[in-house]
Amino acid sequence: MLAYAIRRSLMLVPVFLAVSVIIFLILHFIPGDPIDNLLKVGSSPTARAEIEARYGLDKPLPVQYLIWLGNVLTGDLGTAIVARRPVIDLIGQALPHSLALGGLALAFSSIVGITLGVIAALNRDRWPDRAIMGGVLVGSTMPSFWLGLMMMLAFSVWLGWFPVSGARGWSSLVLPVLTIGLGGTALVTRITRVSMIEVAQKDFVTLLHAKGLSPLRIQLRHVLRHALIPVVTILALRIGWILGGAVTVEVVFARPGLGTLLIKALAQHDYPVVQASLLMLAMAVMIGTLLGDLLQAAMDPRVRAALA
Amino acid sequence: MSQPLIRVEGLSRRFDTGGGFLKAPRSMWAVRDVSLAVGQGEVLGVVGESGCGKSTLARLVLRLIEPTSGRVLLDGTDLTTLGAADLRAARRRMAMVFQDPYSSLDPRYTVADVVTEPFVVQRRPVPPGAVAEMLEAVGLPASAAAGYPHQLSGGQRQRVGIARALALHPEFLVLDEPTASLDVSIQAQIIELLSGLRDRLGLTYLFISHDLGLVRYFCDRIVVMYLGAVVEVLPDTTTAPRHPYTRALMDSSFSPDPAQRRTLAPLAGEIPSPFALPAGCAFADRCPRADARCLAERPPLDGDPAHPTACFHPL
Amino acid sequence: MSPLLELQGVSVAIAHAQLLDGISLRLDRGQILGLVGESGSGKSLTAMAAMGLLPLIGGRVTTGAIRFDGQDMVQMTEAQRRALRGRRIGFITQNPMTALDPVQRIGAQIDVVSRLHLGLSSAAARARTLELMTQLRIPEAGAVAEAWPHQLSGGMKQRIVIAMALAGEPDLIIADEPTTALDVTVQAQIIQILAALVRDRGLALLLITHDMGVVAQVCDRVAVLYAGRLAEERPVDPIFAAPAHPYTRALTLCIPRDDTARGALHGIPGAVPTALNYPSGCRFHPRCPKAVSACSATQPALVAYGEDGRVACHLPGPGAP
Amino acid sequence: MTAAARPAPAVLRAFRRPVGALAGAWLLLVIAAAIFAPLLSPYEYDIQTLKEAYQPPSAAHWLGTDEFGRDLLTRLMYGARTSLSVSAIAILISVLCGMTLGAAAGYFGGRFDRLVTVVVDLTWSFPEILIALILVAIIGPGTTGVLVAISVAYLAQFTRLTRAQIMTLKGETFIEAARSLGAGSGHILFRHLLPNALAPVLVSAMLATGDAIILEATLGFFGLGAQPPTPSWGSMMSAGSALLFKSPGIILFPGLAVAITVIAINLFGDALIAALDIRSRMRPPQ
Repeated sequence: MLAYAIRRSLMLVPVFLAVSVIIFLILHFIPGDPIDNLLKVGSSPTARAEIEARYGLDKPLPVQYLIWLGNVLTGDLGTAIVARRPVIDLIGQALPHSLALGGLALAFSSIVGITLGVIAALNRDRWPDRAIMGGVLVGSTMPSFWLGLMMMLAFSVWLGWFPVSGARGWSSLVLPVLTIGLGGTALVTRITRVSMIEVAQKDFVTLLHAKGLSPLRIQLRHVLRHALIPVVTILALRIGWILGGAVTVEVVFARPGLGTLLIKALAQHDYPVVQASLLMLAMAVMIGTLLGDLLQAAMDPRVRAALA
Repeated sequence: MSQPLIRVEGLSRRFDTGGGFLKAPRSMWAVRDVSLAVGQGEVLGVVGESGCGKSTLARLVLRLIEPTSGRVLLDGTDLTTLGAADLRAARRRMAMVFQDPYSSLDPRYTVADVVTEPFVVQRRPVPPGAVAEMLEAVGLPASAAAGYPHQLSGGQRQRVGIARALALHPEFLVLDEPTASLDVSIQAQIIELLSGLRDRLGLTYLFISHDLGLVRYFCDRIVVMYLGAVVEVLPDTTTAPRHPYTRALMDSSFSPDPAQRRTLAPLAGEIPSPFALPAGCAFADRCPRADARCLAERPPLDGDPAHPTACFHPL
Repeated sequence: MSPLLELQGVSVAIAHAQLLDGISLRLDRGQILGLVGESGSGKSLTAMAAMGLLPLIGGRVTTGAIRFDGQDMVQMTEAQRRALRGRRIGFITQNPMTALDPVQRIGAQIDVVSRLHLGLSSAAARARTLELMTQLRIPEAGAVAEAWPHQLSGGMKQRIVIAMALAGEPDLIIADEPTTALDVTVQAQIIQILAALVRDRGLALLLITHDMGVVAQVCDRVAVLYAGRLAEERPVDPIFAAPAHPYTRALTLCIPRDDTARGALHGIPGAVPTALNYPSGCRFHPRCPKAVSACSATQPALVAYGEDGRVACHLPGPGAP
Repeated sequence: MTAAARPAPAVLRAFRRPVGALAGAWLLLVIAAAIFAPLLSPYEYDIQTLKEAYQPPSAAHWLGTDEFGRDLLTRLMYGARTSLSVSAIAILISVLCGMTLGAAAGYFGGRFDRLVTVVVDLTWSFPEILIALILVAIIGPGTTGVLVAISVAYLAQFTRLTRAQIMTLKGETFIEAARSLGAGSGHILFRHLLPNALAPVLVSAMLATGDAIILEATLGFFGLGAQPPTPSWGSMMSAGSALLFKSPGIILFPGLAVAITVIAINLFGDALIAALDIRSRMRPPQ
């Protein structure tokens, strides 16, 4: 298991390099020159060249990449062109907010989703199943920004339970977490339900019944354990979804975070900030898939055997 | 034996697996140095348990998979070196019937589509009345032509599979466990059908099976395989086996006759992993007659040319 | 002495389809009853009914009684049935490859039975597990108990399933095609183990199989099912020597024996009907060589036949058609 | 060929289920409203009548008016044109490219397959909205940008699904049977693999159109979609978010239109899956 964990972690290195190249390149396709923002109207070409040199924009692309990569690996994410501050500071300010939001939303989707999925599967084709699956369908079809605004309208404006926006205190997290979490919950509920139902039809479950074990014990100790394997896989693979949800929801609720940072930087063509926020999001996705694979291996001896 | 229609010489196939990132590849010989000949009009049975390589052999003979080494001669032509066009032409002369009657027919094809596919593939016009004729030959009503496979029973589907194999009037058929997924009652129907077709059309069969009783009933000669290699070739269905494995295989099948009840002495152990073949005889660790030589040295397939056996201590 | 297991006129339905119709069987201690028939005849359903596991597949007993040791399982509460399962009735499924929980170690899967039903401590349960495994000639039982299912071969897994079935010290074992998924040489090993259990421990075995060879070699009695009904039920020797039902006779003629001449193998024409299109009268009549007009008109009753046997046929008895 | 003849009855069979019929009827209604918007509405979508701004629903304006006094229902109908057509065309492009890539990778295997798999898996683990945001940033806001962004964002999904279908089908014996008859790659791909892979891919394309409508709305909400005065459901909400507390209807109704339409697409897709009996083949590829 340890050997596998090490090997699996090493596999992130080429993936990281590939992602970094893509992120680096994408940014060079974005039209709009940030330098224009820095120059006063009518500045001389020399002033322009000076600024280009300061940000290393005059060198060939591969060299720019290597310099950038080297800096990134040593923790230097560059200086924000518009904000004129080290990018690492901006990221450092944004990251805790996004992590709190993403982590809570992930926890919410997993706990609520698995619970609802189990209840739905145990009551297959009866009213609790239909009610849950109906609710899940409705929940997953609303655009998250709209859902966020509507909840804001209902709970903050009309009922006054939570602050409308901002990031002060725990209560400001409730609506954003709910908004992101509902989409994730829908996904987790669906997968949990389908996979519980599928596993329950397997031969070994029949044999567990034949051993005289109680149905509830079979469902919770055996069937659920198997059903969670695909749930973990999907959750890990789609950790990005949750972060993606965070991007829009942060903007809607005017919360500081990677999403707000990214959207603002995109609008301002602030390369270093965009690069750094994308890199952070990409790393979160990679760590998510790594954790998912490791969890899966921990849960299933067959996976470990196939990888040994 | 009459002039061989099919001659297989030193056929081997290795499969490599694994070999990913920081991971050691493993390889196994699914078929090891198999030579055999099927005479014109003969039914040659190949029998063995799972992992013995009989299905791989069937596919190698029809070149559905490429051999690692060795040759397959159809009427003197080496199939293993033919180019795409020549191979397609050669495929008119040989065909295969598959084990699984469910997955061997495309669910979106009607029965008529299935049995005319050989013509489409070979870019030949479908002769008028051919569909009804083919269906009749395998005992299906002409009205079945418009139906889809899912509307048919397992036995009927297998008949459609046989009709497809016969469409271009091949001389040689590879039958890969054609009855293993069917009930015994249906198995007997299919065997009767195949038997009748062979008599009527003068076909040559390579019949793959795990059921020694069935092979002894249906085939002229029997090749016994164990872990990729031929261990014995029985010249007819009555000759007593000389290889201990063949004997064990015979003793493991139950006679449907309470009068012949006997105390079973089943073979101990199970088939070893093909990834870790022993140096000597592959059967040695399960064999009651094995000695030190069997463990160290691989016995060649020799002895009586009509009844070769790969054993140092034949019965 | 009352039989250990007795099915009396058991009918089973799933949704609206009546899949078993008036099945009656008897099994005494120390006996092996073979249950044969083509796929779709209702063999596995009978096993599920006798295990009280029909709800798992959405089925229910509509009429009849299933008496285990004199008590009707149909009338029991689910808790009472559950107390029997694993404790007094052991179950062996067809495919050992899928019968074990792939994410639980072998030993634990056997231990749970004796802990649950015999109230053993974990240590005592493990000791019993190892003892059972050794009796079933599983080499290095200690190591195998710590292994995962995917690390074992098919034959070894089937022995584990047998150990699981034995762990509650049952009186009856129901084995549903226990060898179908195994290699020929391993099939013989498993059948030998099962036969020895009955001989040595005085268990009763309900052996469901499509292999008439296995039936001939190890069973005491044979029940032949066709399309959800019992065709014939008799001791093994006479049923092979002189089958009373044409279906039984047809089944024995399907399998080549050492002395079967070329061309003497006879299939049964047609296929087993599904519950949606059961024929009238005797359900076998469209495929029966002896059928007369009465066969399509009225359902033959199950009547006593020969020594300790019963048959449901208008024209029972030997004789070629 | 029978292959082309079969999906049509499946759509009709989906209509025969009560839920399918209801969902299908809503979709037909929305499509009809989009096509016939000029005939159905007495108002123009772009004429500003400031004195009629912020009206609540009334007999004259069933859903009220927006901040420029434009009829909301009219704008919703015109918005449906943009939202539905952009989503559907984007998904169509995505399906065509994804099927080609996935089929080629799945069928030919080897190094090309490994490359496609790595790239696709990588993209697939990134949220569609991020991919779309970056692409719109590259191409620039507007309908074209959104169209390309959505196409690319869903490319990975269809490539994965098609590849998975082809890989499964490749193992079926009927493929080996065709090869044993002498069939070449063309016959096997176009006569066996693709026709069999088509149903699940098309149904999932339909479901993805629902997701695309949400994505289009989100991009529109960020002001990156259709530019004023052209309405789309997303851009209508972009303007509305600032006025949430003053006139909630401006954002409520477009959102409801999105949600109900996407629900209808999902329910109809579900009915189609049931009618085609392909539920087991629709599992997310893992």
